[in-house]
Amino acid sequence: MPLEQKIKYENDCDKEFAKWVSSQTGGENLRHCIQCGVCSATCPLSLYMDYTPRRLINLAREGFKKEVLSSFTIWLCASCYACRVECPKEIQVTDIMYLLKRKAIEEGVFPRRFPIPVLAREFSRMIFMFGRVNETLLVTDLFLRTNWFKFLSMTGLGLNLIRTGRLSVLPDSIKRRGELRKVLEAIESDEKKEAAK
Amino acid sequence: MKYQYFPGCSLKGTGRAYEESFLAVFKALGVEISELEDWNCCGATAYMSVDETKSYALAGRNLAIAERAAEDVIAPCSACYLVLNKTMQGLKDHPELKRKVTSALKAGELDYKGTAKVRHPLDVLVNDVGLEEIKKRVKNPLTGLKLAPYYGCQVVRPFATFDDQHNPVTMDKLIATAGAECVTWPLKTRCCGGSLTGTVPEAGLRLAYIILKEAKKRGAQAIVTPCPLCQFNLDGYQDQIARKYERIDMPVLYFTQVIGLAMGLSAKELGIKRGIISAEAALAGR
Amino acid sequence: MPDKPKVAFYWCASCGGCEEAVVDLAEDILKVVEAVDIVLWPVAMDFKRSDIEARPDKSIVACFINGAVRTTEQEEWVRLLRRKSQVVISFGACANSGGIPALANQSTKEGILKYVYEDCPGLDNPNKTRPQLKCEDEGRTLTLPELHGMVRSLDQVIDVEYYLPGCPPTPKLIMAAVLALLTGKLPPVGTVLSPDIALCEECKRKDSKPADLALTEFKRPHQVQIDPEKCLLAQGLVCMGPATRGGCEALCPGGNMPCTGCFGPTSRVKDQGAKFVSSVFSNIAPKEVKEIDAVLDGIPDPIGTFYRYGLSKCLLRRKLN
Amino acid sequence: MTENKPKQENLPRVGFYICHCGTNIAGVIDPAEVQKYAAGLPGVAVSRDYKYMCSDPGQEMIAEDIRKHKLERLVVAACSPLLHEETFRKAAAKGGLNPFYFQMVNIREHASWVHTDKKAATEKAKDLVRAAITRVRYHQALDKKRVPVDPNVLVVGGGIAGIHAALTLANAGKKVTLVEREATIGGHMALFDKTFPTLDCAACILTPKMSAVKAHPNITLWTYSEVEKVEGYVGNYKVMVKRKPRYVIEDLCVGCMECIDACVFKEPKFHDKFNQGLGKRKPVYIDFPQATPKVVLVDPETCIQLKTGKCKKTCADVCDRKAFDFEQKAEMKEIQVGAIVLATGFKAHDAKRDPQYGYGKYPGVYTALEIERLVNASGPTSGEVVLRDGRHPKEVGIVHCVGSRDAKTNKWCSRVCCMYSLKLAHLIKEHSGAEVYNFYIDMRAPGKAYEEFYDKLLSEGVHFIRGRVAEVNDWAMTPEEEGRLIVRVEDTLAGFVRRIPVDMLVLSTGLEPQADAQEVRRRFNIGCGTEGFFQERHPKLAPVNTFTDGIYIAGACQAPRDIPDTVAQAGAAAAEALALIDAGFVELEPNTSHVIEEECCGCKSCLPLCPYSAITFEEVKKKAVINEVLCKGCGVCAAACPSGSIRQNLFEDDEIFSEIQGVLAK
Amino acid sequence: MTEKFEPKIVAFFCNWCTYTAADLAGVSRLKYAPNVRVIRVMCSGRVDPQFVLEAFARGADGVLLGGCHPGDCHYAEGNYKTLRRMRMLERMLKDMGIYDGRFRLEWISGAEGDKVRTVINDMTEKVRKLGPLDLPGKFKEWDKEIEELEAQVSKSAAKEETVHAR
Repeated sequence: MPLEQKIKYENDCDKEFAKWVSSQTGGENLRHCIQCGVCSATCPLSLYMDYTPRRLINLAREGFKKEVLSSFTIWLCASCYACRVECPKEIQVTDIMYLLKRKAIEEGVFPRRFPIPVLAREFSRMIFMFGRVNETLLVTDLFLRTNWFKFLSMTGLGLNLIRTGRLSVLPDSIKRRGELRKVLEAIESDEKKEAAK
Repeated sequence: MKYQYFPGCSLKGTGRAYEESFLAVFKALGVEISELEDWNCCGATAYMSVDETKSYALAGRNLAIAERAAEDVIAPCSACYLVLNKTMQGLKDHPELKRKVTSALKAGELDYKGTAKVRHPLDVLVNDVGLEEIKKRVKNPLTGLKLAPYYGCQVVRPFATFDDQHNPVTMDKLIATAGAECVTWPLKTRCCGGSLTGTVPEAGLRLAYIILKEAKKRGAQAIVTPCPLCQFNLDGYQDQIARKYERIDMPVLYFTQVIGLAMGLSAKELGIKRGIISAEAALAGR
Repeated sequence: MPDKPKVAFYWCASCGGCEEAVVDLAEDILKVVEAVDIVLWPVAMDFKRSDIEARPDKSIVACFINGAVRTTEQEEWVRLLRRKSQVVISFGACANSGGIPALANQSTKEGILKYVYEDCPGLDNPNKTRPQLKCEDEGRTLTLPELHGMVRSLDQVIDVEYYLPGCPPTPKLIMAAVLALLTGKLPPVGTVLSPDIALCEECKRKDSKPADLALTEFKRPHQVQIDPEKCLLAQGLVCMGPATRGGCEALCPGGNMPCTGCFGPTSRVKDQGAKFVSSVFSNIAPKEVKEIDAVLDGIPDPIGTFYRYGLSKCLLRRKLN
Repeated sequence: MTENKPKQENLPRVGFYICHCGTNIAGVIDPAEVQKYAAGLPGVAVSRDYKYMCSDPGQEMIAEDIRKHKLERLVVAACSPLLHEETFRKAAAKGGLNPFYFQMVNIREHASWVHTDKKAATEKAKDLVRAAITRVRYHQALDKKRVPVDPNVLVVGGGIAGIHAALTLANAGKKVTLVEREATIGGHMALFDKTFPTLDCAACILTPKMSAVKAHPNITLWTYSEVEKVEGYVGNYKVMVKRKPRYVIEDLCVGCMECIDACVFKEPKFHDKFNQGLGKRKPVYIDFPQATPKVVLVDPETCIQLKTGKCKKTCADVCDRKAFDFEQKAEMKEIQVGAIVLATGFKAHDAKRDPQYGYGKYPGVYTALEIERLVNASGPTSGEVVLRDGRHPKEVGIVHCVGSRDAKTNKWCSRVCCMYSLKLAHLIKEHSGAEVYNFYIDMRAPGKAYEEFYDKLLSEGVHFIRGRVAEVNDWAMTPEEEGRLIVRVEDTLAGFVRRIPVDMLVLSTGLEPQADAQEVRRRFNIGCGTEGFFQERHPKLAPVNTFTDGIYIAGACQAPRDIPDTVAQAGAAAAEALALIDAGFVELEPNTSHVIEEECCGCKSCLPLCPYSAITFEEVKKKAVINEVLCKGCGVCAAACPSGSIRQNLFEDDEIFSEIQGVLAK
Repeated sequence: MTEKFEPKIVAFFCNWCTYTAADLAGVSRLKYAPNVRVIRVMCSGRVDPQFVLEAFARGADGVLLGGCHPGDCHYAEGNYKTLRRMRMLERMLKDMGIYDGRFRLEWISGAEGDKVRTVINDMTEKVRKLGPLDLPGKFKEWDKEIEELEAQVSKSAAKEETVHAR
């Protein structure tokens, strides 16, 4: 194993990023963290994470943007909210994970091995089109875009679903698709306006 | 008693049996259910990772439509239940967000006030209908059946007020009312893996496996759940779990199916056969 | 008879009751008439404004003005009389504090005109005609006085030396005032010519007032059989006596009706309504907001109740629009 | 009164002073500008600004100016009047001015410290100064009343704080009544085996003090008693104490305990509160052998005689002093005291409020207080560390911060848990030889010899894992975990999550206000902080005083604290009470109300408003009269007199109206 | 008006609770809007409704009254007397056209320094939104109709003017 230098210099961190996180919806209590680790201990997925949630919170608060956005941690969060319920300082850890995911997608820095950003994007595309989601199409689409092999491994499940009549092939749709699009577009234009400011 | 019903995408897809049994049980209890007009996807967890404001608006549209009627909204899917409640709470706590979302909804001629009340069927059954009322209609008590109540995460965390977040008991009570025996175990609210079973199976499958294994160890003949994703993960991935860990063969039922059976509704009405792991042996063998 | 002091009586926005009060002096009025020379008394005698204008300034010894100031004409008259008089006595509740007319300060001038000439039920005015301030008729110009934006007490328009309180002032107080004027035994300028102590002092029901009212509801006089002996507040009736200057000898309580406050507050109080509220509502029984509100609901018109004779003198002066 | 009313041309001469308070005020408000502004206001004869007005030179300057410039009124703009009003009143008096011709303007706490906009803060200061200068013209010369102080003291609570305060006061020759709710004094300390960090035995240091209380000629000890009502004011409190029935005549019982042996219940079978339910007791019992007073009592809930009246009463038969009295009733006692020390202690956090730790669900989970009894040589197991099922634990976990530093329960750090957890770790290891794991968030050992104690524990091989435990349950993942309690925690120093199986789990529960703290503080008319502990007058400068003069607080009723600090505070509270008593009198603020007789119409509106019954009705003159000794100066009657015939000194209508006008005049 | 409207709020604070809480806010260096002018009273029960009206009449845009929480009065029950009177006063103010939170009664204990900040900031913002009340200005405006004639009168006959007290 090659030797790796672990020291960090202050210019490795981005204080603005830390400020940004704590200014976001859900990020308000970020700075209250006392590093007790109850989030990590209660997290059913922390065992797979490169940084435990506690460490991620500290990295975010210190502004280690690169480490935070490229971490596995945010993509492994299953949104079970256990951390949020246990946190003694009422930090909304799950919401922080969400906002970091959004930032990572926006900046395109997420680790390639996780198809979650693709799933999320496909999901939102489908909603924009139909207003509803067809799980089957979503999953098929996802695997076709990311991992052919995995798709094959899933065929057994697919057959089972067909057998039990739980597989829909046709996309379901809402009636007033235009109404929903107007709403979503209104937000986009609102955001553009704000960005222009 | 009258409620609006927000099915969400799962109950129209892989969670079809949940819808079937939910509607059948409520009908049998004399509760009137009307499907929310032109509802759209709640956004689930995925949309939140893409665009926060839009995900609030997406849920907001449903709430705005729901507000047109006076009845409470029942959202049986845990994710829908959480997202709709989270949206209400978020819009209440963050005025700027609310401004953005309401004005966007206005563009679609929708009026959001924040007056809807989103409930879970567990809450409605225990607190509105009442266990006594259900007990009266139990014709076929499931005596001798050992069931593991499995709530999953998003029904109780973090917004539910109708049950304890650490040790929820509403479903335990319903199981007992149905005449079955309730397995006590500490994994009632542990995550099933959520969407990770699909996206990161090496992590997701382990979570599902842990739950199945512990339920079996504690002598459960079936797991009972109020969540379509939990049901899907625990039921659908057992083949893959068998390949990776061991075979468990644990049927996973919806709590509505369990009550329905006790009330004497037919297995067909309740979609019992839609389980990938058949529950027939467990149900017959008791 | 050149040396008799000249005295004037005038009325503004009033009901005429104050004039009645003067007449109520009965035979005493003759003594007054004998002692003074009345130069103006519109209700009883025929004088013209030009008569007064023709008089030298300060030639009238005392001028008694009743009624509030509501119109431009009244304003002109009181300014004229001020100029011509040595002493002006604000006579009665309307002059002192606006009286009943001042309750109009809860409405706007436009609101009043609109209601009276357009919206009032039973009105036959399809063209919504309103009186004009000026109009030409057969070559003549007719004018009407203009309504002011609000009703004012006399001392809000001109300076006043003394006040006779009451709706109307009692003959006894009037006589005492006249005698004081005639004998020159005048108190300091600004005095209200009535005892500076609240009405309970004179009320026959005083002894029946319990120490702790602990009221749980308020009633209006028509809703109850009033006990003629017992303190009216103790019977749940809004009796303004404790917050009202004495001097009337508790006429209303004596007539089995609660005091409505026409004598105004004592000299120590700036705002009679507010002070009465402070006193009576401290002494109601409930502690919870809901229950308190239920008690307050017994008083459907607080302004009309606590400022029945004094809205012009409320610290806020009128309703804001 | 009119001679003091300033006529426009003949205003009293006002001296105005503004304090910089270093940069505390001057950093935000421009004192020079305010000073110049005040100089231009009508009646102001002298206007100055100065670095520290409260300093000796500052006060001297005021006194000097009063003499030199014949000042008739004084206004000082500085900090809160609650802090320095007295200081400047004295300065006024020194200059020969009646101290009540003074008005203070709060521009520090209410302006410079809370605003950032310098211009706006300076404008606010000007408004407040103008109001005070307008107001002070209406001030009257007043005198303070002196009231003698009753030299007796009441101490409420017989824990170590109450015991120490009572002994200190009694040793100084004061008569003390010590009231304790439980049947014995000793409080929480009596439950402990050893005390940190010295590990000296709690009983050995506490019981001599308990006996000293009982034996002291100046102390009246009332246990099993509660304060029901408190009336009066500083130096003159009247207190009602309820003495609950013990069904045993205290003066007759000698504590031989033969009645306990003789009880018809042959075996103890009832919940033993003193032993945290780990042991059992009979209906007739004594909490522990050293209980003080050493008098048995009968529990009416379980005693057959008291419940049904049909018992053989073998207990009473065996008592040769005929001390039993099953007819005993609660007794009300009234005492007069000058000062009160409240030492009502704390309540341990209820571990059931944190269901993730399984207390009440898994028998292997204990609270710290239970372990205190378990490791105690005189406890239910005589000090043997044994589980509820009789097994001896091989691995023991101690969870810190249960009910502390947690927004869901108590936000505060309970201050003693780290240290007592170390002590319990040591004692458990010593008594059982088990491996002990301490799960802590931060180790707090800031007392004398505390860090050294931590060192000692480290060297004893106790495990310290830095992390808040997420959950404890019986879900086994490996064969080794089967049948044990699994602690899931992030070892934050290692950076990963660990599962640690233990046999016994100790929850180091935090300290909370007593369940009835709110009722008690209302009874004594003192305040509580938001967390529910009694509020001290000043966090640093008056830590044992309260906002009610003559009432002092000591120990954990004010905030969590350990024994050394509690004892120190109890001594401080006793010293404050002594200072009050030995002064012999108190001066009362003259802000009382009075009725102007010739203006009063006798409407009685004011009578029911006074909570102190200071207003009476004079039946001959038919006027209200205020007894100024009883009046506490709230001014409710002055506000409510419908004819304006009641005046409140220092808060007259004229004064307040002029202040309103002054604040708003521009 | 180009300048941002800065409301003037007069506050009456009980010495034992809200005044102490405001001191605590100071000691804790909490920052809040500089629009409130505090008048100290010993008990909220000393506050006569006349004071509230006077404050509005003299130009306050809002009036805040701070007392001890129900059950916590330093003088046993003074705050209940306040509550009762002020409930009535609120109705009267509404009838006179002053509402929407220009008058506010808050219970703030001595420990609630933070509540002082929140309440003051909140009230300042709400009153700012309402705009100026400016009764002194309105009084002047209303009296314009009688000033005209007064001016005329004094022009025509302004010789020997005697000063009369009102």
